[in-house]
This record gives sequence, structure tokens and C-alpha cells, in this order.
Amino acid sequence: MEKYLDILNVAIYGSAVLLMLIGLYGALTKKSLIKIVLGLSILDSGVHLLMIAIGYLKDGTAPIFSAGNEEKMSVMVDPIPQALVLTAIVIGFGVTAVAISLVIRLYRHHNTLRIDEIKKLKW
Amino acid sequence: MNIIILILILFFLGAIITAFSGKISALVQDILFLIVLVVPAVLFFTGVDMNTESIITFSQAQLTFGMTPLSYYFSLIVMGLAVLAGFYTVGQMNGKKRKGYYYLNYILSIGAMFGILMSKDFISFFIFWEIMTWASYLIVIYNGKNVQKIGIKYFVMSAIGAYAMLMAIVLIHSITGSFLITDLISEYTGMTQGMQLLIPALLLIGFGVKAALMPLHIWAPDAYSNAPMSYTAIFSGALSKMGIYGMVIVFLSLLSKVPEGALIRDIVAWLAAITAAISTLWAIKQDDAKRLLAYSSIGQLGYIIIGVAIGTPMSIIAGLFLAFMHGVFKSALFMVVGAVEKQTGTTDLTEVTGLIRKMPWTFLAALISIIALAGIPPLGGFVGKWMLYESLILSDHFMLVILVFFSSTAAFLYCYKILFGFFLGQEEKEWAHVKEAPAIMIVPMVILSISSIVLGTYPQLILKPINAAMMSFGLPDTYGNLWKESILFNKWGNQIALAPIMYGIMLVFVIVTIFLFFRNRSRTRYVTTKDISTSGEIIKEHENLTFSRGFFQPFLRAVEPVMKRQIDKYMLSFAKGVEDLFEFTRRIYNGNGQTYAIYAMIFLIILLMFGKNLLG
Amino acid sequence: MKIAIILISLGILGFYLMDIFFGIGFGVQHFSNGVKDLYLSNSKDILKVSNVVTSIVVNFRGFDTLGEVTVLFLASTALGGILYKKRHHVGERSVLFPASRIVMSGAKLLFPSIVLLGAYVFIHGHLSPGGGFQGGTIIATGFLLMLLTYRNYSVSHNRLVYFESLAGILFISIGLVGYFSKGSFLENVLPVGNMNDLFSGGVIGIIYIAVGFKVAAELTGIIYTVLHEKD
Amino acid sequence: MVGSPVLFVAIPLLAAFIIPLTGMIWKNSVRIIPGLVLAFMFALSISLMGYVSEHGTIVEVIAGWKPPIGINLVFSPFTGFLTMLMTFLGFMVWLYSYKFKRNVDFEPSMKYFILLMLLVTGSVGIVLTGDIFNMFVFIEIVSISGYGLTSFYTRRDSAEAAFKFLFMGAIASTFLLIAIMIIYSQLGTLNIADIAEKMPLMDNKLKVLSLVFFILAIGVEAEIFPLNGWAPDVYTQAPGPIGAAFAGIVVKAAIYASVRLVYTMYDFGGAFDLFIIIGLITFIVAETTALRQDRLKRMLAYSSIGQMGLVMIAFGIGTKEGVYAALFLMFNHAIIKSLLFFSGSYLVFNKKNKYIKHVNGMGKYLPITSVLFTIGSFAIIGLPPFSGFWSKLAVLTAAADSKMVILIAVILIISILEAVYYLRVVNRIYFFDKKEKTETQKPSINALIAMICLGIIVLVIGFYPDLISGYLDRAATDLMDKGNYIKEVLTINK
Repeated sequence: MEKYLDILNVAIYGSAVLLMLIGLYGALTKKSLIKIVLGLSILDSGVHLLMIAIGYLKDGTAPIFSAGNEEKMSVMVDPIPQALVLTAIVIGFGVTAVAISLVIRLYRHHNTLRIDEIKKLKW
Repeated sequence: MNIIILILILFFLGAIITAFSGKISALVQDILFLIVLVVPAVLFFTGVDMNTESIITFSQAQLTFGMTPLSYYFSLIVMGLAVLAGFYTVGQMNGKKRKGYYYLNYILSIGAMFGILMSKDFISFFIFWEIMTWASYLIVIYNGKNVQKIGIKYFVMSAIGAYAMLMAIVLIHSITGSFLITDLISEYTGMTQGMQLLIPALLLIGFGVKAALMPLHIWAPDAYSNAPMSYTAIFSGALSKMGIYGMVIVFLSLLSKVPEGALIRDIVAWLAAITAAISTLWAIKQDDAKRLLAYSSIGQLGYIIIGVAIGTPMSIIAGLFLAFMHGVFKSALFMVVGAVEKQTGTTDLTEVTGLIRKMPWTFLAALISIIALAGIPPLGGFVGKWMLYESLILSDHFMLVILVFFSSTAAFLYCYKILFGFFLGQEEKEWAHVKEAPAIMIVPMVILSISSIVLGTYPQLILKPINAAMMSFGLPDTYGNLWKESILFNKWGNQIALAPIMYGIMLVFVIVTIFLFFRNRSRTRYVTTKDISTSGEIIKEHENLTFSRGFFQPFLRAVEPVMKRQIDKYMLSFAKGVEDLFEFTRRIYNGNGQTYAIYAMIFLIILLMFGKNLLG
Repeated sequence: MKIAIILISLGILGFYLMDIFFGIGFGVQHFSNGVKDLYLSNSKDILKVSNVVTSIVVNFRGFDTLGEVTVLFLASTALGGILYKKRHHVGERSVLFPASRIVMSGAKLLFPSIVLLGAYVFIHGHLSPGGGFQGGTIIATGFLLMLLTYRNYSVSHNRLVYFESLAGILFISIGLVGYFSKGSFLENVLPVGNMNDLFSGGVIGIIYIAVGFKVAAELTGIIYTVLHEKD
Repeated sequence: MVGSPVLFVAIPLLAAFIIPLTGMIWKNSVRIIPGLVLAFMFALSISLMGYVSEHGTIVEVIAGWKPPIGINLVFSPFTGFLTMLMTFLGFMVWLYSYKFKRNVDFEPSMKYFILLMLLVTGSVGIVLTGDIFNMFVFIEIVSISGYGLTSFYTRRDSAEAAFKFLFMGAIASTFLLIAIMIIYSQLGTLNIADIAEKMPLMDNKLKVLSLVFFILAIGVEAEIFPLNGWAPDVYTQAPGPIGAAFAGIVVKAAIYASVRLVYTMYDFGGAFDLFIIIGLITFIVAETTALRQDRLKRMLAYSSIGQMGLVMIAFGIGTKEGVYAALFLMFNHAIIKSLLFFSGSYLVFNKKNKYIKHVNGMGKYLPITSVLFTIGSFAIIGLPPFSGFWSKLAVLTAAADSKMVILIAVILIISILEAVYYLRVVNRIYFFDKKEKTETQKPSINALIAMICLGIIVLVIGFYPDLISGYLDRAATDLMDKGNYIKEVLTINK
């Protein structure tokens, strides 16, 4: 049983963390602005996955009362992270939309998408 | 409404009103300016006594104003000079640009000096100190020449001093829980030894900057010579005395109470002596009268500091006396230079010559002041210097005596140079049109020169307030016994008035003059200056025979090695090095957004790895 | 070099993150007296909302949702500002090829049902999984489909603004009604009804419908703005 | 009670949703309504401050659910003071930019004012909210309006600045979420007071790591040293008043967030040392960098960052005096830096790249603006009798009372640099000759009023600091009293 939990541990958290690292790697090393924005989105998704995972309860059910399960409150998974992740996703979407529009502006202005060529503002 | 507060408000409101009254008319502005200077002075001398005290309470600090005997003494200098130089200023600034700006800062700095003297706690002291600093800074850059270099140098040095003082102030507050100067004095002996040394040292750095003590003096020659002369009279005569004022408090009420104080006193005395010697040499080297007088001021302030730092009753009397005298004669000299500058347009000693007939009153003022500066007997400077030498010898500071004596003697050289350069020598066509300065400028100079004479004759006029000030610091009543203290006085009886001797000397002088005048009157003829300097040879046009070029070359060659090493240059190159370093730090921001993100990651990693140690 | 630094720091970060979350453990609850139980019971007993996530999103933490809606509103506003061009610069939509007839017909066929599905999802947000955001997004995908399929399909800008603003005003008005009548912003002012009914949960349903409209209008607006971007 | 803290959020949001509709009918309404709303917020904050000083902290619950369940807004002397400051500055920024760029079309100006209003609202929300996740939402509101405002001018390189900001902001928000989730997973609550009460239950390792993530996330907005690369670019490229809004409003909110974390939520003594270290590094790096700037707004930006470092140091001292000093600094910095940004933007108006040399000789052409800039410079250097002096004195006194002698020395040495670069600009304004014959822009009347208001405040506070010291004192007491905060939030009877 411990082992089972451990595998899930590794699988869920590991994949979430891996997603985050991939996102960060993309954001920090790729030169293309579009790839950076993609990296940031992937980073976001990783965090969202983490958030959902934290709310999980072993053998839990969805936090929705239906006619039959009104008494099963104790086995419901935590609904709060789910509510939070909804907010976080929407915010992430907003940020991504703004980012994309900025990328469009940058491309219009500099005719390039390479971040290391867009550094007029420095020092 | 307390009268001290009233005076301060009068100064500050008056400054602003004066500044803007230029929109109405220039005359109104001048009159307002004088009113704002004269009325507070009158109020001060009639209304303020030792019991006036007023407190303004803020939640952070309590501002306490009141007068002490010491501050009364220094107020005499400030108020007197402010009014005299004020009249001079009106004459000098006539028709100049930015009068409002200049008047504003002039009055502000006078008001701030008054505020400093009336402050009984460190917060108001510091507030007025800083107002004085930035007001004088704004005047230093008034000409708009070399603003970024000279102005910033002055401000940086002032800021170093002021911040050292501020640090001392907050440390004092953290120990005593109050900002009052009296509280510091009463609790000083109970502090830890480190604080006992640190606090006076920091305060002395603050005061030393304004008093142009050696390694902190580098702003002074530039700032003195860059400001308009009417303000430099205040700058050297009164503003630098604020440093002396603070030093007197530190030395007399703090350092004299602990044994470790002797170390700091010796260091300061030595620094001051070296300041006096070296700046005298520098003064000799200058060809510009402003710079010459600036260095001379630094040297003279050195004497004063020695007197204060040594700390025997007589040396303090000497220092304080010299402080007053320096205010009198150095202001007069700066005014002279200002008058010459206004009439001829330059202050270069090698260019201007032979003004003696064109500006006789100016010459007279210069002559008397220079005699006073050099310390020649009938005038005020002599009394002070005599007492200084005597106190140094009596307290076994022989090396200091040698230094002081050396610089005092060397001072004759530059005294002569300025007198000769401007007023004697051959008359050149170039300056044929020069006229005497307007009366409003002459009168203050002459008044100051006369006071040099009077103070040399009746030193008790200011020895009384000095004595009162010293008694307030717990020193013995020297005034009544002064004739015992100094040979100068006890040789001539049990009262300090040197009047009989002086009058005797003067009488002889006048009689001889009259005698010679009458005897030789019939043979008087106009001697052109060319006659004496050419020995009959015919001079060509290009030959400049003023002799003020290359004065004292052999002497300067002899002292060359001492003067090679300029602190100024070291400090400037240090400043430049620092700026170059900062040029490097700004490369951190290289403009690449990704790099910034990498910084963030590295920051995160560092915190992750060491956060536990740090946060615990 | 740079890559090496990044990789090393990512490795360390990954290690710490794994360390943290292994420590937390999957499927384990560490707290005993958290707010979770309060939410579950209050949702069931007081609000009579069966979907607890909805009751959290709209009521317990309705303020977050207001902020979230604002974020979307801001995103579309900022987007408009960032990509603003004077009218005569507006170019053609950057769809390169017209879609085939099959796609066109299919899109026409699908569009109403997508909108309907979206509406269903946000109307039943308090009963079943789903809600205003989800429904709004579904509706927006319908518009995206139409915009991708038809080169000259256009959405009235003003109409989007009406929907967006009115929905937002509705949301805040409900909140203010709660504030002025019950003394607390967003407090429920309507009868809560019975659990698992469509008309249950008081204002929750209304708010979620407003959110649905708002999200749909905003997402459509964002898509529309970006699609109209052309050099 | 005259109003409720919730109106600080509800009314601006309502206005933001209404403005697009009214704009279709009456074009000027898009400019006027935000001003009215900001004025209302300021008035509300004043009236609530009056109430708070008599009756104590207001805890306002949302949706009728008591704190740990619902979200709550806390209007205490501390948060109220910051709210008052922010709304006042918001109003000033609005006033300054009322006629700003009239030639810009209707639609961008509508967006500008909506974004500005929501920027202020978001910052006020960060300060008022008592819920950690709600704080995240408000931080995002501030960030997104910040991105939008930064890239408002399409002709400048503003998109580049905004993208850098967004890049950092996105990473920060990710880590903020992680930190929130770590706390939630351990304590099961999101309410700050509740977290603070339960904090001792949490595993020490997780506590440290979550605080680290928090610091990273909030540090981006608070412009602490290695995370502030975006800030100078944003200050430079955003419209002038927005620079002031960032320096005066957004950063203040972020500092508030970090302070709330360290003072209330966490119970680490070492966190204060961390504050001092970070603040000191930020202060030193920013001020030294500012010394060598050749562009005016960039210089102001670095100076602003440096001042924030000083605020961090003051908070890091950790005593009540330290908090008092930090709040005083925040107040002064907000007012003075806004004044500098306002007047500075006119001094280099319409100049390409906004070099410092463009201010040469402006004293003749724009006398009032120049005088105001000079007053601002003197005040920020800390010269008496301007307001900056009192806050500097407060910081130093607080540090001295905690026996941090070296800290005092470092602050003072760096302050000298600050004096140097400001005075260089002031010297240029008055004593250099204007070289090129480009036209200067006279400030419009509303901008002039805004600048003069700020200038008067600088002078008045300089002469009479007690005008606000009562507020500061109560605010400092309020922040230091952690137990009271928890009690007031958790035992509210509604």
C-alpha cells in the first residue's frame, strides 16, 4: 500500500514538477518569444496540476452532492483547490493573451522574435 | 510668540518675499533685502537674552531654541557680518542677473546660521545646518561656472560632514533618549569608551568640513573663489565659524572630560597646524586673489582650531578671539577683492595693477585688514596671535608653535602679494578708466577695517563675551584675572585695555606723518610708477613689469616637495574610480528579459539553499 | 555555460519541489480543522448547492471570482490597447484559405449546438460540474469556429461591449444588493430553494449566468482582436 | 460608519464595466468617471480612517461568511493609511493625466483610464484583503493593468518593457501559487489571520520554503534587487504619470504584501534579517546604478528602487520605530517620487530617449515645473526642511535604537551618491545652456495643479511632520500587534 502511494506520488507530483521544469527550461533558454510564452503556459499548467493534486484525497469522490451521497462528506476530495485552480487558469489565460499581443507588437516593431535582439532598453 | 521663533520666521518668510519682490522692482527688492537683514539683527540685540527659550514639539523630536553665552558670541559675528555684507551685497549685485535667487539663499543661509546658534538640541541644529549647506551650495554655483565640479565637490564634502554628524546624532539619541545638547553633555561620561570616542569623532568630522580642516578642506578653495565675493565674506567670515562653534562645544564639554579625549585633541590640533602651514604655502602660490584669500582663510581657520583644540583657557580665548578677528578682517579682504572684481572685471593679481590712486578707500581697507591679518601689533590680529603662541608655549606644544610660527611668517608673503598686486606697481593703460567702488560697498569695508583697529585697542569688547561663554563651560573666570594669564596684558597693568600703548604708537605715527607731510609738501610731485621700476631704461610695451608675476619663485621652489602631494587630486581620482566601478555595476541590467529571469532563478536557488540557515 | 547554469538551477529547484511535495504526499490530508469541511457542510445545509466547487467559486470566495472576471476584462482591455491601431490600419483577418464547403456547413450546423451546450453548462453550474467560465469558454469556441471558417464573419464590437458590460454590472449589482439589503457584499438575497433543483442556491445561478455571458463575450473579443491582427 | 471597505473594490469595478457603455453616449465620460471614482475612494478612505481611529479596525466580510470561510477585508489603521495614500496618489495621477495626450484617440484614452483605475483598485485590494489567495488575484489585476499601461504608447519601445515585466510577473505568479498551495496543504486555510494563528503547527522546512517562494513572487513587484530588471524599463517606457503610479502605488502594495507575510503570517525572527540584507543590496545596487544614468526617467526609476530598498531595511529593523520610519518613508517616497516623475516628464517632454542633458536650461522655460522638480530632488535627498528629512531621520533613529551602527553608516554613504545624481540634474536645469532649439511643452493646468498639490504636501510635511505622524504611529502599532490582528479578524461577530 505504501508502495502504491509512492508510485502515485512520483507519477502525479513528478509529472507536475517535470511540466514546470520543462516550462521554465523553455522560458529561460529558448530565444523565440513565442516559445517563451509557450514555456510560461506550460509552467502554469504544471502548477495547476500541482494544485489539483494537493486537493486529492485517497479514494475520494467529486465534491458534488447528488441525491445518493449527501452523507459522504468525509470522502469528498477537497473542493477548494479546484475552485482556486479555476481562478488560476483564467488568470493564466489572461496573462497569456496579453503576452501574445505583446509578442505581436514586438514583432511589428522589431521585425524579429529573438529575445536577445530586442534589448534596446538597458543599463 | 517667542522672539527667537519670530526672528527665524522673519528670516525665512522674508527670504521668500524678497526673492519674489524682484518682479515689482529692483529697488524694492534691495530695500526689502536690507530690511530682512537689519530688523532681525535689531530684534536680536534688543530682545534676546539668556533666558529666552522656546520649544516646538513634534512627535519625532522636540526643537528647543535658546541662547547660551557661546552662541551669543558667535551671533555677534554672524549678525554683524550679515548686515555689513548685506549692504555690500546690494552694491555688488546691482544690475546682476538672478538677484532674487541670490538674495533668497543669502538670507536663508544667514537665518540658518542664526538657527544653528540658537539651537539647543541636535535636531534643530542639524536642520539649520543642512539649510545652511544647501543655501550656500546654491550660492556657490550661482555663477554657473564649473557647476558640476565645484558645486558637487562642495556638496559631497558637506554631505559627508553632515551625515557623519547625523550618525552621531542618532547614536546619541539611541543612548541618551533625547536630542538635547545638554543631555549629551551630562550623560557623556557614563557612555562606553567606544561611544565616547566615536561620537565626538563623528561630530568633529561634521564640523571639520565646514571649518575646512585638512583632509576635509578640498572643497574650500574652489567654493570660496567661485561664490560671489559678497557671499564669500560671509562664507569665510561667518559660515566657517559654525564649524568652530560646534568644535568648541565638542572640545570643551565632551573631550575635556575623558582621558581618551587627549588623543583626539592632539590629532585635531596637529591636523589644524598642518592645515595652516600647507594652505599658507598654497596661498603664496596663487595668482588669483580669490583663491589666495581662500587658502589664507583655510590657514587662519587652522589657527583657530589649534586654539580651540589645545583646550587651555588661554588657547581657547585666543582661538575665539581669532575667530572674531578673522571674521572681521577676512570679510573686509574678500570685500576688497569683490570691489576690485566689480570695477576691473578680474581678480588676477598679475593683471590688475596700480589701483592705489583709483581706489584709495579700497586700498585703505585692504591695507588695514592685511596688517591685522599678518598680526602686526596695533591691530586686532596681533592680540589673538600673541595669546595663541603664548598658550602653545605654556602648554609645551613646541612643534605646533614652530608650525604656526612658520605659517604665520609665511603669511606675510601672500599679504604683501595681494597688496602689491592690486594696488601698487606700475599703472597700466588698461586700468586707466577704473573708478572707486560705490559708497555702499566702501562703507562696510571701512567699518570692518575700523573695527580691526578698535578691537586691537580695546580687546575687552569681545573678551568679555568670550569669558562669559567660557564660564558657561565651567572654565574659571579668566576675565577678571586675565592680566595674570597672558604676558601681553600683565606687562601693561591690570586692565586689558591696550589703549594707552596703542594710542601712544598712533599718536607718534600721526605726528610723524603730519610732520613729514608739511615738511615735504612743497617738494611733492607726481611720481609715475614707471620711474622707479626701470632704472632709466626704456620699457617696451610687451614687458610686464608689475612684478606680481612669478612672485616668490625661489621660496616656492624650496617648498615644492611639500606641495606636490595634493589631497584634492587623490580624492578626485578616488571619486572617479568609484564612479567607474558603478559604471560596471549597471551592466548587471543588460536589457535581456531572459537574463533577468535567470537572475530570478539564481536568487530563488540561493534562497532555497541558504534560506533555512538564514530564517532558522 | 548559460545553459549549464540554467540546468543546474532547474535541477536544484526540481529537487526542492519534489522534496516539498513528497513530504506533503499524495492523497493525504494534513489538517484536521481546515475550512474544507465548513465549505462542504455550509454548501449543503445553507446554500443548498450541490456542486461545492461552484458554491465556493461564486459565493464563499465570490470576491476571487469578481477579481477573476476583472482580470479577463482587463486582459481584453489591455489587449485592445496594446494592439490598437487607428481605424484605417485595420487589416484583413489572417485566415489564409477559405474553408471548404463541408467545413462551412458543419460549422453552421455545430455553432448553435455549441452555444446551447455552453449555455447549458453555465446555467447548470451549481448542479453539475461546470459553470460560468466553462460555459463561456465553450461559447467562445463556437465563435472561434465561425471566425476560422468564414473569412468575413464578423462579430459586432458594440454588441460584445454590451454583453461584457451588462454582465459585469449585473454581477456587481447583485453584490451591492446584498451589501445594501443584508449588509455584506455578494451575500445571498434570494431564497435558496431545494438542493439539486435548478432554482437553488439563490443568487449563485444568476451570478454564474452573468459570468458565463461575460466570459463568452470577453474571450470572443480577445480572439477577434488577435485574429484581426495583420502586418 | 459612512461606508464600507468593500466599496473600494466594488465601485471602481462597477465603474470600469459602465464606462464602455457611457463612452458610447458621452465621450468625455471615460475621462471624468474614473476621476470621480478615484476621488470617491479617497474621500471614503478619509472617512473610514476617521471611523477607525475612534472605533478600531473594521473587518468587512464578503458574502456574509465569517473569516476563515469567507474572504474578508481588513481596514485597520495600517491598511487604511496605505489605502489613503494610494487613492490620493491615484487621484493625483488621474488629475495629472486628465488632458494627457489629448490627441490620442478616444478608445486608447478609455483604456488608459480604465486600466489606471483598476491599477489603483488592485493595489488597494492587495492592501485591504485578508485572504492570501485573494491577494494573488489582486496582484494579477495590478500586473495585467500594469502590462497594459506600460505598453500604452505604441511608438516607443514600450512593448519590450511590458514583455520583460510580463515575463517576470508570470514566473512570479507561478511561484506565488506554489507557495499558497504549500500553506494550504498544511493548514487547510487561506485566511491570513487563520494561517498566522495556525502557523506554529507547520513543518519548519515547508515554512521556510514557502516563505522563499513568497519572497520571490512578491519581490518581483516590490522591485528587490535581482528581480527588478523590468522596473527601469517600465518606468522609462510607460507614460510619465504611470511611472509615478508604479512608484507610488504598485510598489507600495507589494511591499505591504511582503510585510504582512513577515510580520503577521510567519513567525521567523530571521526573516527580518533577510529583509535587511535584501533591502541593503537593493539599495546599494540601485543607487550606484542610478549614479551613472544618462536618461532622466531611468535615473528616477533606479532611485525609486533604491528607496524601496531603504523601506525594506526599515521594515527589517523590526521594531515599532522601524515600522514607523518605513511607513513614513513610503509616504514620502510616494509623494516625492510622483512629484519628480510628474515634473520630470515635462522637463524632457517630447524628447527622444529622454536624456538628462535635455533638461539643460529648462529653468528659464518652465520655471514652476523646474522649481517643483528641485523641491522634489531636495526632499528625496533628505535635506531639511523638506519632508524627506524626517523620514530619513526616523530610519536612522530606528536603526540606532537597534544598535545597527554599520547599517547607519552604509545608508548615509549611499545617500551621498543619491545627492550627487539629483544635484547634477538640478544644476543642469538652472546652470546649463539649452543647446537645441526644440520646443518645450508648457504643463497643462490640471497637471500643474497636481504637481503643486504634491509640492505643497512636501513642504507642509517638511515643516510640520506631525500632520501625519499620528496616522503613522497608529499604523505602526497596528502592524506590530499581530495577536490583535488575528483576534479582530477571527472573532468578528456578524
